[in-house]
This record gives sequence, structure tokens and C-alpha cells, in this order.
Amino acid sequence: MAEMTSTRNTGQLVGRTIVYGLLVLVCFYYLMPLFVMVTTSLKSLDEIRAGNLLSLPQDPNLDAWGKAWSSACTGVQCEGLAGFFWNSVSFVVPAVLMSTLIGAVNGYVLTMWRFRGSDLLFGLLMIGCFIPFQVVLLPMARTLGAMGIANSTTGLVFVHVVYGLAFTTLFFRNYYVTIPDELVKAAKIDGAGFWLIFRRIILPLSAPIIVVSIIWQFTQVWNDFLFGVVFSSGDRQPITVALNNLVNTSTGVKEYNVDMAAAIIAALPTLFVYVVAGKYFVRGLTAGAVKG
Amino acid sequence: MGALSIRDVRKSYQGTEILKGINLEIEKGEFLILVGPSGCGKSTLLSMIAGLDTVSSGEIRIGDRVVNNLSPKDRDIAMVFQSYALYPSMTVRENISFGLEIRKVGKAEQQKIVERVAQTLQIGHLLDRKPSQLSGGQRQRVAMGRAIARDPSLFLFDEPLSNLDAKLRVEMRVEIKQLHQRMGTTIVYVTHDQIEAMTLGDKIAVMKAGEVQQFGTPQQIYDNPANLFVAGFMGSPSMNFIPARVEPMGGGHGVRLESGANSYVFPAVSANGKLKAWEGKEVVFGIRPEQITHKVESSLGAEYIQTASMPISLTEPTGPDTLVLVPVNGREVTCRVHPAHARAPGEKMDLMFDLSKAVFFDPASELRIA
Amino acid sequence: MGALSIRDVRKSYQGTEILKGINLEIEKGEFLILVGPSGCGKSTLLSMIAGLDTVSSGEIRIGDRVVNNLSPKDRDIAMVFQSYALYPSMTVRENISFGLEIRKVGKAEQQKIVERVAQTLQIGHLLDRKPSQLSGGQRQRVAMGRAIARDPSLFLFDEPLSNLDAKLRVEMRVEIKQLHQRMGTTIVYVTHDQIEAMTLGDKIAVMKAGEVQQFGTPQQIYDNPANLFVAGFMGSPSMNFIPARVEPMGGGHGVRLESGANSYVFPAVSANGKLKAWEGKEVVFGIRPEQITHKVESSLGAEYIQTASMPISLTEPTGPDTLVLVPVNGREVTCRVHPAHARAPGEKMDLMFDLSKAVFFDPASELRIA
Amino acid sequence: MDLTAQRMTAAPESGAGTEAKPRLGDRIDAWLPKIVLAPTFVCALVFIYGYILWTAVLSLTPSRMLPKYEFAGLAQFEALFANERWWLALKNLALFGGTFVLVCLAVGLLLAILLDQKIRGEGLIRSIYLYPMALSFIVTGTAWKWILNPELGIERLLHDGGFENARFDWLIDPEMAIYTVVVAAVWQSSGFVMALFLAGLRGIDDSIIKAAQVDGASMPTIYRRIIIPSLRPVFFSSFMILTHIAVKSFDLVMALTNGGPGFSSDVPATFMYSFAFTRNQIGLGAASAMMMLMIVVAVIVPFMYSELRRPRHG
Amino acid sequence: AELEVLHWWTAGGEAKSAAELKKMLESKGHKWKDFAVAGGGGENAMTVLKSRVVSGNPPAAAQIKGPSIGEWGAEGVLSNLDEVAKAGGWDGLLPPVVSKVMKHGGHYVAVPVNVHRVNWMWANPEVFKKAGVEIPRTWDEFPAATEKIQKAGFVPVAHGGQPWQDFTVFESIALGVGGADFYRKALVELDQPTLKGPTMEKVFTTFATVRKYVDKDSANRVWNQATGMIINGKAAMQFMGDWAKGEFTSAGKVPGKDYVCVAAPGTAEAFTFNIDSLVMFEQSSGDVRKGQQDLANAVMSPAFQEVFNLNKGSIPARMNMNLDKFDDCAKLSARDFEAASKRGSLVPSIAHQMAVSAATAGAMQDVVTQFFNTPAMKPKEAADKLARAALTK
Ligand SMILES: Nc1ncnc2c1ncn2[C@@H]1O[C@H](COP(=O)(O)OP(=O)(O)OP(=O)(O)O)[C@@H](O)[C@H]1O
Ligand SMILES: Nc1ncnc2c1ncn2[C@@H]1O[C@H](COP(=O)(O)OP(=O)(O)OP(=O)(O)O)[C@@H](O)[C@H]1O
Ligand SMILES: [Mg+2]
Ligand SMILES: [Mg+2]
Repeated sequence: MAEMTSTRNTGQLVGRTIVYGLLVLVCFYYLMPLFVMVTTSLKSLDEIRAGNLLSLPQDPNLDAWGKAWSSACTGVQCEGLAGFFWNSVSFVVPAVLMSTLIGAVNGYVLTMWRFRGSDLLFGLLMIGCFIPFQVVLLPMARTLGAMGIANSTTGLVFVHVVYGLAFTTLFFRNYYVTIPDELVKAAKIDGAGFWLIFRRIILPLSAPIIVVSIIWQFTQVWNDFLFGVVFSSGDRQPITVALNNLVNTSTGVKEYNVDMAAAIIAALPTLFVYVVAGKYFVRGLTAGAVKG
Repeated sequence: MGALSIRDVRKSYQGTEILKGINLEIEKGEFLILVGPSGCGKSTLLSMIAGLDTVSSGEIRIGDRVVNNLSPKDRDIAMVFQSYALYPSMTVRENISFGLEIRKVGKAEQQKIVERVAQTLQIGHLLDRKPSQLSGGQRQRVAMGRAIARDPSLFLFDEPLSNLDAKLRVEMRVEIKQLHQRMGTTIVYVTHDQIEAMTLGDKIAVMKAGEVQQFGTPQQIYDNPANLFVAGFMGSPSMNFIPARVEPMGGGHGVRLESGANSYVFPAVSANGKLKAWEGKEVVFGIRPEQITHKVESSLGAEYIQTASMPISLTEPTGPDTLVLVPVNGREVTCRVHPAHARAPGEKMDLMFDLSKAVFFDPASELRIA
Repeated sequence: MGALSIRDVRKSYQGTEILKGINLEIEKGEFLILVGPSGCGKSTLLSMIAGLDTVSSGEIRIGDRVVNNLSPKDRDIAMVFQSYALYPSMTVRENISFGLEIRKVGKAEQQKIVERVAQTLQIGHLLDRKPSQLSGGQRQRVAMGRAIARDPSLFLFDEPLSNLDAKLRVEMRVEIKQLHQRMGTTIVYVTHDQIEAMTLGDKIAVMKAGEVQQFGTPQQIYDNPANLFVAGFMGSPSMNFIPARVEPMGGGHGVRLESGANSYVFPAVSANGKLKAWEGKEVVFGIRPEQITHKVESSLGAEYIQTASMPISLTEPTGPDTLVLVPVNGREVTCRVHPAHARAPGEKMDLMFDLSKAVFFDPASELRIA
Repeated sequence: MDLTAQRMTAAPESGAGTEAKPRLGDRIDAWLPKIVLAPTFVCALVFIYGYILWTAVLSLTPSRMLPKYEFAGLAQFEALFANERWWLALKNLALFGGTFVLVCLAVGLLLAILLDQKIRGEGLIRSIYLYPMALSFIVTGTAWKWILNPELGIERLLHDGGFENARFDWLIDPEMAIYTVVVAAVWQSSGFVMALFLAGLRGIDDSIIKAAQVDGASMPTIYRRIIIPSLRPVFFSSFMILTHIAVKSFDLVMALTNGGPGFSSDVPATFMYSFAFTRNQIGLGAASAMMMLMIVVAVIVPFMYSELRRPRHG
Repeated sequence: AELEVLHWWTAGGEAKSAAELKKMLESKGHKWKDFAVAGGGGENAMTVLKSRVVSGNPPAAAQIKGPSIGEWGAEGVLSNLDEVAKAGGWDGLLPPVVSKVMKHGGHYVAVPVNVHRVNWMWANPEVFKKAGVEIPRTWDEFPAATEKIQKAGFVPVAHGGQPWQDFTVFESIALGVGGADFYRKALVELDQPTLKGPTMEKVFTTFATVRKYVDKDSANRVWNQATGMIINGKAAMQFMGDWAKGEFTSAGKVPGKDYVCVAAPGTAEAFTFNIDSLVMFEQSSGDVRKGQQDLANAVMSPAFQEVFNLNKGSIPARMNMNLDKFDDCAKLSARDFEAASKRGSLVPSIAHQMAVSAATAGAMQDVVTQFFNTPAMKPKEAADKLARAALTK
């Protein structure tokens, strides 16, 4: 009997080792570019020019970080990324929240309150999201101009919400199809209406998918360059435009260390969101809800 | 005007008709029991009454309103789902008080009601748990609690006690009965428990394959089943159906029964002469197990009491009674005898048939003859 | 060595002990019934036998292997879950054949088994549906089908028939019995149905709050309950417990019963003199409803048969019988009488007490005295 | 799918008695789901379908730098079909899209399953898998370029490590360059697919897994037969997302290969952008966008149809 | 007034130069609203500009160059600068080749900021010395020299295999092999016979030779990495415009000593120019119009031209400036500019969108790149393709 215990335990141990081994191995693949970026950002330009891109910095220093944050040129002013940070935050937060919320409600309607043609509608929305964004630039510019919100934060938020909706709706719909109908039925009997059911029954079960949706939207909107550059006004440009300006020079000198530092700085809020939101990947939300 | 009336209600899923024209009508304060074999459409009917499924055709009224198009929340009903459907993210307390909260019952009042319900259902110690931390029976009681916390004009119960032990079930039955008497609410109740059906219901509707077979008081259903199906379905163990030839006997008629080497003709006293047309033909003679018992001398004498000595093929003790199976006309007939009087298989036993409630069916149409 | 032995098994969830040292042992081919009030730990025990929950302490053996650390798939068991746990993405057919497939049963063979099982459970027409398209009882039968399609060394059934109608349930019970006899598999079976418990089980374990109260054959449990709880729990309607004073009577002792204006002393024939120490003190006198019936002349005469005329406070017809409640020593005592003999509430009725199986309990410890 | 499930209008004739006249509030209630969906619907109609229509119109005009609304017949399409670069871009899309979607699904699912084994440090590992999403390709493209660059990156590392003959020069091989885009794209997107799957896994009822264990299934079998099939909706989501990324992969190609060597790793998105905006051939760009859309529709619609047709819960 | 200026001068040096312009403008009481969009030689900026124009609020000024100025002019959205030009005497200050580019329909609509010379070759003298060869002055000398360099273990030509870099090399070869007239006829006037002719074949043949001396890892390399190879002494020469100087400077290298700038083989007499310019968009507000004129004036001012070009590596667009502060390469460039201008061998760079419309240049660039990446392609076939591409409208 002791044997049996130990065979299971060793078997388990081997299994666990393999699992952890694999997970860590894959981590290397994911971390490799980050490694390159971080080491590069800590090197001096001369060391980079020497060409040892994968080697550790010989004399690590944070100069590039400082420059990226506060003195790199992103246009005629050379004040680094700092100022653009808040520009981004100011439209990313509302855009993400709105598109997630609307997506959740849409998903809720499309699964729990289906009506004739609702699936068709969903299908149309899905196909529509394959429209290349480059195509919408000009007509959208004209539409926003006509609406009087061209080159304003409102306009930018609007654009991001509109083109984010298809996917947030998709996420929520496909998550909600696995929630038993009975819960909604029970709530209807309890007298709850449309919104109440959503708020009290459905939302509390949505934690993982809200996380997914926020991760997606936040990443998309935060990292978006095209809409940001086209639909923001000159002095309210998002951080990606600044990053692009800093990095993407065609005939100027390339400062790789600053570029890398800037890229990492620009990604910090997104990383922060991942870490914070990740906690809500909770297990077994509907456990024990229904029998059968 | 009834409290609930269901008129020619039909329901189809993808072309197959699940409910084939249901007609039922009950008065305010009545307690309707729905019974029927598994899959006959009871839950579907309930969910249409609740407004959770659309009616394919027909009309449902609650009080004097046609509610076909009324949303569930406006029908003023409470329901226990067969599948419980507890809110997984809420505690037991929140599950129970949710409906109250929505109906804007004050906090203190809610608290009181939850306490009362929890006590009734003996789940007071579970109030702060999530459904996933409960046993099956506890979940079922929470589902029940969610319904009875409210004070609707119509209760719908779908097998609300099926996962409870006998003792608790008796207690709950009593509670439901008292609830019904106290509040006078109309109730529709699905159950598979014969005793629940007989003791709780004012009316019983026996369904089969989407149709109502018989609708009446428990006693009517039990004593005067409309057809073979109802007779066989109600009562446990089930009624014995013995194919038997009708023979003239005395002034009336009797049925011939053969068991082992013996042959008897039992008078069809309960038939009131309706067997005349069937003379010489075969009918189905129905008699319940409890009407075939061990011989009790004091009961003998009446014409409707007949005795016979029959060989036992099987015995089955159930505690309070022992079921004895004897062959009659090629069928195994179940008799319910006192354990002390039961003989062993292979032996013969003197049995007493009480024919006062025997029934007769047309073997072809399965309808009741007498 | 038993087929299944459970030794001092304990289970705690977050500090509260759910199972408090369970000891059970059954032989190969035995049919063990677990009964007990809702929430007493039956499903938990089953799930530990299956290996789905870890054992906090103690030991479980199947055959001669300690399985505490064996994964479920290596225990060679089949199980019906109380919550069904059907695979939602598979059809009924796939649900049933999944376990076979895993065990590398050939396609043709699988097909045959599925057909057989489906026929047994009367779900042949549902084989291509998904669980979400089934009624409650149909789902339960699929859950059952999934288990009986296999041929494991141990079956675990958690209230497998609770959502079926009485008729089907009888049929299923017979099927299970036959399955058991045919395959000789060991079975552990949780049920709340008294008849299932009595007719199916070789052994019954009565549990309460995580402890086994009594473990024995159905007849032992029914006729010789170890304590007040077991006596009250088994049997429906439940045994009557009447607090009564022990008085000397003839050579032995009797208990004094008062009803309405009358007072009787009934001889404690079944006590075999064990009441001596209790003379003058109060005991709990236990008698089952079916042992209090209408007077049957032919039975009279024996010492253990006593009669009394008592006022009826309530009657409850259940179909085959009518339950009559009479007040005795301040308690409502339930009597089971033939519907034809029942009197109306308020009237008096001559009742016959069969004392041969009466039992007596210590009111303080609740243990059986005699 | 039950399109008739919510029939709100069927009102059978009532004989006597009053039909419960829905109050205004009720009527709103009944319409509420539609009302709620309406803004999305309108937005889709205008900002997606309206613009698609607009693009279709443009593709029939000779527009160059700015839209010009003159009819030019199918000239732009003819020019498009005559363009070698376009066909190469399409071929690349097929190669890249196919490999990328499959690899991402596989990697995402695998990682999600591994992470679902009650892993210590799950949060950290999850963030590591996800972080590439956070980084803009404007810069990561450079990092990847270095890593994949034979004289700077992995190949050199291998050489320095003693493997003199090791070759890893996809980046500069016109035949293989498109696969470096796959490598980087998988790196960037698989973490998110992992998150999607993880969310799906977290929503599955434990008791079903228990039932399968009792049925004798090993964990791999349970995943294969029970869990993964019930993740169908997640597959659907992931597939849509990945196809979307594949079709629109723009930054990625720009940053990593810039379509090169030559234009061997060009994809329709970069093609479209450079023609419509850089080369002032909006009409041609619009034509290529229309072709892209049509291809996507041809691929997605049958898949979506079959997905939406299936009944809920499995 | 507030002037929004769309540009892509974001790299350190050029951004600082642009900041000078901002200062000048602000000293005249205007406000500079910066609208910088870098990326791919202004591709992103063009995208933005189009959307802005379509949405009805174009920036006051934008960085636009070459024939695009004409294309925008044709849309009728540019404002006329004739007044300022006349007042400032631009016609006298700008070489006719340059002023032609700045005009649309005979009117000034743009101001030039600088002049880049594209037909440069950057060489590491150390490497040449080690290989024991002279820097090749003609394409005929080229193969022998490169062969030796290769033998000596160096990479003869540092190149980044990106289409625009391929095209840059190609145009220098065309200029060197065929001369300025050929260049003009083929790559500016798009004369079909010339494009298909034997000279063009020879250009492609030479291009193929250059390809031979490029290291295998060149594909996808960015230009400054290639420059890095010269700086590191890994490679001998690079064909790149004068912006490459910035890389050398910031690596602390001294012209003439650590590196030399010479005209690409055979092009010493000629000059391919790449001019950055600012275009003014029609504005409704008079204030802004005034600002635009002030801006144009500021751009043309010697002070700005000096500051800007010192940083950028290019030379001032206006003639007759004091070049004392400039380095030798710039001085050489300025000399050649004037000489070429007189000689009529001053030609616009096709690789940098100065010669023909973007669509045509793009199509031709596709052919050049394809040739460079397809060793199997014959020069004749390439020439035919190039001619066909030149028909793209
Ligand atoms: N996850 C859990 N956390 C805490 N307590 C639990 C959990 N699961 C079950 N319990 C408690 O353990 C006890 C035993 O549960 P179990 O399911 O075994 O009861 P049972 O005997 O099967 O009851 P029933 O007849 O109602 O199904 C119950 O009181 C239940 O509330
Ligand atoms: N979604 C569905 N699609 C197709 N058939 C369905 C669906 N739901 C239920 N049914 C069928 O409708 C019939 C009636 O189901 P219902 O749940 O009303 O039965 P029931 O009488 O409640 O049975 P039980 O006693 O087993 O709960 C069943 O035969 C069932 O298989
Ligand atoms: Mg049901
Ligand atoms: Mg249980």
C-alpha cells in the first residue's frame, strides 16, 4: 500500500515536473524579445553599434530610460513620453469601459433574449469587423468632421468603441452561451427585469470574460496607432504616436537603447492591467447552479 | 372565472408536438397536481404557465387576464424549478431574498422572511453558503425557499421534494399544506410521489405524452380511473390488469379467473350491469394490490368479497407490507398482505379479493367500461 | 476480505467535519443502501469511494487494495451522480458509450450495449438528443444508463430514481435488482425511497450527521432499530413515538396509554422483561402506523393484539390506505387503516394494536431498551 | 438556434375575458432587447456596411490621391489582377494565416490547459505569456529582427556556441520570410488566445469532469473528449480573433520584414495601405480591400453559419 | 494665430532644427501647434494628411515634397505663396530646378527647407587601405576593386535590402552608367525607348554586379545598420544619401579621416537631389494665412536654413549662403549642386519621390526590388518590366 501511494506520487511528480518544465520552457520563447529589449535599453549606443545585440550590457545604465521618459524628441519638443501618457489614458479608459460594457450587454441580449434575426445581426457584426481599418480612415474622417467631433478625444473614443464592439460582443456572447438558461428563467420568475438580471445574475458570473475583454480592448486601444494618429488632435496625440515618432525615423540617427526603453515604458500600463485584471480568472463560477 | 385556465395549449419543439392541446381549469385557491410519466410534458406546461416558454397555440389565463404575452415578472408567480437553477454567485440567503428585494420588500422584512423560510426548510445553518457547497437535498430546499419566501398569486412547484428523505418530505408536505391553507394561494404542483399527489391535491391532472388523460379529484382518479393508463399509473404498486372473459353469473356478470389448477368466476359487482355487451368477450379486469389481501374472516360474507387459494410465485417484503405475486390468467398479480400472513414462494395462500372497487376496461380502446 | 471496506473515514470542509469516522464493510456482490437525512454526508461518502474527493483521514479499500490514493479511473467503478453530470456536448448515445469507448470496447459491442441499456431505461427514442433537450426524468435515466452500460466491480448510485414516476421507478427497481443478480456486482446505493431501501438492499447503513447510526439488513433495521433516530427515520409514515409510563402488568410490564377519556395499559410483550429497570419511569413506546389498524375480529385473541376505541383528530387518505390520527398521551398517533373502515374526524374508532413488534427507547439517551 | 423562440407578436384570439393589455412599460420591456442592440446595429450599419459600400464605390472609380467619384468600370480590378505583387500577397496571406491561426490555437490551448493545473505562480506566468500583446510592434519588430537576423541573433548564438553549420536565416530567405512573421505573430497573439481559453476552462462545471473520471477517462482523454468540445464557443471566438489579426496583420509585417526581402512577404493589408496611401492609388487600394473582404467572407461565413446553427449548450 | 504643422522631423537632430523654426515663428507672435507623424519617409504623415483634408480641417502647413506638391495643388487645397515669394525674391535665391518643384501652375505653393544629395558613396578608407585598392571612381573600376575587398575579408558593399534602399542604389547606378541625360530621359520623363534600351540593360547588369558584392545577410537590414558596418570597418562602402552622415557624426567619426564621402561612381559631375519642403494649405482664417506667410519667410531665412541643415546633413536650398560652419562633405555637396545646376546635370531622385508620381515611382521600385531579389531575372526582362511599370498612372 505504501508502494501504491508512492507510485501515484512519483507519477504525479513526474507529471507536475513536465507541466512546470513546459511552462518555463515556453516562458523563454516569450521572454526572449523582452530580454533583448531590456538589455539593449541598458546599453550605450556605442555598445549597440559594436553589434553584440544578444549579449549582456557591459556597463548597464538607465540613461536611455531617462531620456525616453523625459527628453527624447517626439516632434519639435523633446520632452520624452511623459506627457503623452495621460493623453492615452484619457481616451483609453473610457473607450475600454464603454466597449466592454456595451459588448457585455450585446452578448447578453444575443444569448438570453434572442429574437428573430438576432443571430443574423450577430453574424453581420462579425463579418463587418474584417473591414480593413485603413479603409475606414477617410470616410470616418469625413463623418467625424460632419459630426463636429473630428480630431477630438470624443471622436477618438467613439471610433475605438465602434470598432471594438464586434469583438467584445463576440467574447461575451460566446461566453454566455455556456451559462444555463435556467438562471435567467429563475430570475424572471423572481420578478427581475432585463437590467436587473444582467446586473445581478449575469455580471457576477462574467469575471473571466470581462478580464479577457478588458485585456483585449485595452491592448488594442492603447497600442493603436492608426486611429490615434489620424483622429486625435495634434496636441492630444496618444503615446503610440509619440513612440512612433521617437522610433520611426527614416533619415535620422537611430537610438536603439532609447527606442527599447520607450517601448517598454509605453507598455507599462497594459502590463499593469494584465496583472491586476488577471486575478479575476476565477474558477467554477456556475458550479452548483443547476442540476442536470 | 378560474384562477388559472389553460385552453387548448400546444407546444412544439422543432416540429415535434410536445403538448397536444391541454385544457385545464382551476379555481382560486385550488391545489392542482400534475402527474404523468417522465417526459410527458409536465415541466413544459409549467414553464408555459410561468411565461418562460412561448405558447405555440392556445391560451393561458391567470385570473381574468390572458397572459400569453405577459412577461414572467408580471404574472405574479413563484416557481420551484426541477433543476433548481440556484444563482451560483449568491449565498443561500441572497438566493432566497432576491425575489423579495426586487419586489421592494424592506430590508428588515426580508430578513424576517428569510429566517422564517429557512426555519421551515431547516436550512438556517446554511444561509451564508453558496449553492456549490450544499448537498442535493439542501439545494432543493433552497430552491423551495426561494419560491415560498414570496407571496404570489400562483405557485408552480416542479417536483420540489424529490431529493428529500421520507421524513423530511412528510414534514415539508405538511408545511406546503399549511402554506396553502394559510395563504389560500393557487398552486400547480408536479410530483411523482403518489402520497403527495393524493394528500396535497384538490385536483389531479394525469398526463401522458402531452395530453391530459383524466382531470379530477384525487379520489375520482384513484377510484374511477378513466382508462387503463390512469388506472395503471396511479397507485403503487400498480393496479393489476387481468385479461378475463365475461360470463353471465347470477343476475349479472362475472369474470373468469384461473390460477394454478383452480378456476373462479368473480362477480362484477361494481359493474352495475355494464358488462352485458361484453358477455363472452374478454375484458381487462383491474384490481389494486391492496384489494387482494390475506383472508380476514370478519370481512367475509359480502358478495364483493371473494376468496381464492393461489400458489405464490414471488414475495417481496417492503416493511409495513409484503407483496405477494400469484399467477392469474397468465399474469403475475400483485397482492399486498400483512408480513405476518405472507407465505413463502411455492406455497399456496388463501387470498381475499375485495371486488367492490374492481374496474373493467375495453382491451382494444383501453377505455373504462365499468 | 470485503469487496468494499471503509475504515474510520473522515472528511472535513474548511474545518467542519462532514464525516465523522465512518466504518462499513460489505462483501463482494452485496447491495448496500445508504440512507439518512438530507445533508448527512451520503453523497460525500460516495464521492470519496469513487476517488473524487480526498479522504481527510481513514482508509478505503476496494477488494484488497487500499484506494485512498488511486485515481478514479483506476478504481473500476461506475457512478450515477445525484446531479447527473451529463456531458452537455455529447448526445445521449455518446454519453452512454463514452465509458465503453474509454475502456476500448469495440464499436459493434458498444452499439449493442447502448441499445440494450436504452431499451431497459426506455430512452431509445432519445439517443440522438443532447441532454439539454431532455426532461428531468429523462436526464436521470441517461445518467443511470451511463453507469449500467459498464461492467465495473463496484456501482455507486446516488438517488438514481428520484425524478421518475412511481410506475417507472418500480420497473427500474426491478431492472436494478436483476442487474445485480445477473452480474453479481457490488453496489452502494443512496436512496430516500423506503421501498427501494427495503427491497433492494442486502444491507442498509443509516447515517445521521456524518455518523453511521445502524448498519444491518433491512429487516434488522426495520424491526430492530438501534435507536430512536433509526426507528423514526425508517418507515413511512414514520413510527409513532409515545412517551409512556412503565407499569407492572401480569408477570411482566406494560405501558400506560391515554386517549380521550380512556386509559389503557398495553402489555410490553416484545420487551422480554427488559423493562424491569424502568418500572414507574417513562419510556418512549414506539409503534408503527401499520401496526395500528382497524379492528379485525379474526386477529383478536393473542396477547400482543390489543384494541382501543379512540377519537379521530384527522384523516388523510393516501389511496390504498387512509391514515388516521388519534391523540395518545398527548401525541398525535398515526394509524394506517383500510379506507373503507376509516371514520371521520371527531368520531371514535375501534383500533387494533399489534404489539408484537413494539419497541421501547430510553427517552434520555434515545437508545433502544427493548 | 431557435429564431422563433421569442415570438412577441403572436396573440391568439381570446374569446371572452380581457386580454391583458400590455402597459406602455411592458411594451418597452418587450422591445428592450432590441432597443439595447439598436445602437450597435446602427453603428455597424453605418460605420461598417456604409463604409464597405463606400469602398466598393471607390473601387469602381479612378480615384488617386483623394476620392473622385467618376465611374471607371472594373479597371482597378483589372489592374489589381495584373499585379504580381497582389497575387504574392494573397499567397502569403494564405500561408501566413493558415499557419498562424493553427499554431496560435494549438499553443494557446496547450498553455491554457497547462496553466489550469493549479499552477503555483500562475499569475506571473500568465502575465509573461500575455505581455507581448502589450508591446507595440513598432519596436518589438526590431527586437525580433535582431533575434532572427543571422548575423546578430540566434544563428550567431548557435555559431558562437559551437554549432558552426547551424542555419537559421528565414528572415532573409524570400521563401521563408513569411514564416518569421508567423513566429513573431504567434509570439504576440498566442498569449491572448491562452487567456480566452483559460476563461473558458474556468467556466466549466467540475462535476462533468468528475463524471468522466469515474467513466475511466484519463486527464488527457477528459480534455480531448469532454472539455475541449465544450470549449467550442471559445474556439469560435479565438478563430475569429486570429483570422482578424491575420487578415489585418500590418504593423507586424511592416516592422519585421517590411514586406521583404523584395516584396516576398507582402500581405494584402500592407499592399492595400501602400497603394491607397503611399502611392496615391486609392481606387486600386479600394479594389484590393474589396477583394480582401470577399475572401474573408468566403472563408468565415460558412464557418459562422455552422457555428450559429448549432443549439446552445453543446 | 495657431499654426498646425504636420511634419516628420522627429529624430533628435532634425527635431531640434524644427524647434528653431518653431522659435522663429513664435517670435513673430504665432503659435506652433506641433503635429509630428514619423514613419517610413512620411507615409504615415500622408495618410493623416489625407484624412485631415477629407474631414475638412487640414493643417496650416505640411511637409510634402516632389511631384506630390503638384498633386495636392491639383486638388485645389493649397494656398498661394506668390506674395511672399516676390517680396523675398525667391526666384533669385532658388535654383530653377528647385523653384520648379515648389510651384504649381506657375505659383509658389511650397517653401524648400533643404537639399539632400542622394548619389553619395560612403567609404571606410581604412578598409580600402587594407584591401590595397583605391576607391572606385567609375562603375568600370568597381568590379575589380570590390573583388579585392572581398578577398581581403571585407564586405564590399554595405547594403540594406529594403526596396527604397535598392532603389537608391539603382538610381545612383543609372546616373553613373548612363549620365544625367539618360537619367532624366528614363527616370524623370519616363521615355519608353530609353527605359527599354541597352543603356538600361547595362544599368541592370551593373546593379546585378553590385548585388554580388553585398553580403548574404543584407535582406531587411535598415540603412543605419549598414552604415554601422562602414563605421565598424566591416564593410568598405555604402550608397546612401547625405543623412548617413549623422550616423558617422554621432559615432564620433571625422569626415576625411575615419570615413570619406565621394560621389557614387561615375556621378561626380551630377547631383540627384531630394528636397524637403513645406506646403501651405488653404485656410479660412486670415490670421492663419498671415502666419503661413511668416512661416514661409522664416523657412527661407538664412538663419534657419543654416541651423536646420547643419543638423540634418543636407545643404541649404537657397543659394549664396555662407557655408563656413558646414563640414567638408556638405561643402562638396554645395559645390557640386551649383556646378550640376549650371551643367544641367542636376536631377531629382526617383527613389525619394522627387521625380515622378508616387504611383509610378512605386511600381518602378517594385521592379527594381524584384530584380535585386531574383538573381534569375535577366537585365533585359527587368528593363522591359521597368518600362511597363513606368506606364502606371
Ligand atoms: N464544498 C462544500 N463546502 C462545505 N460544506 C459542504 C460542501 N459540500 C457539501 N457540504 C456539506 O456537507 C454535508 C454533506 O453533504 P452531502 O452532499 O454528502 O449530503 P447528502 O447526504 O448527500 O445529502 P442529500 O441527501 O441532501 O443529497 C452537507 O451538510 C453539505 O452542506
Ligand atoms: N429543447 C427541447 N427540444 C426538444 N425536445 C424537448 C426539449 N425540451 C424538452 N423536450 C421534450 O419534451 C418532452 C416534455 O418534457 P418535460 O420536461 O416537460 O417533461 P416532464 O413531464 O417534466 O418529464 P419529467 O418528469 O421527466 O421531468 C420530453 O419528451 C422532452 O424530451
Ligand atoms: Mg420535468
Ligand atoms: Mg446527496
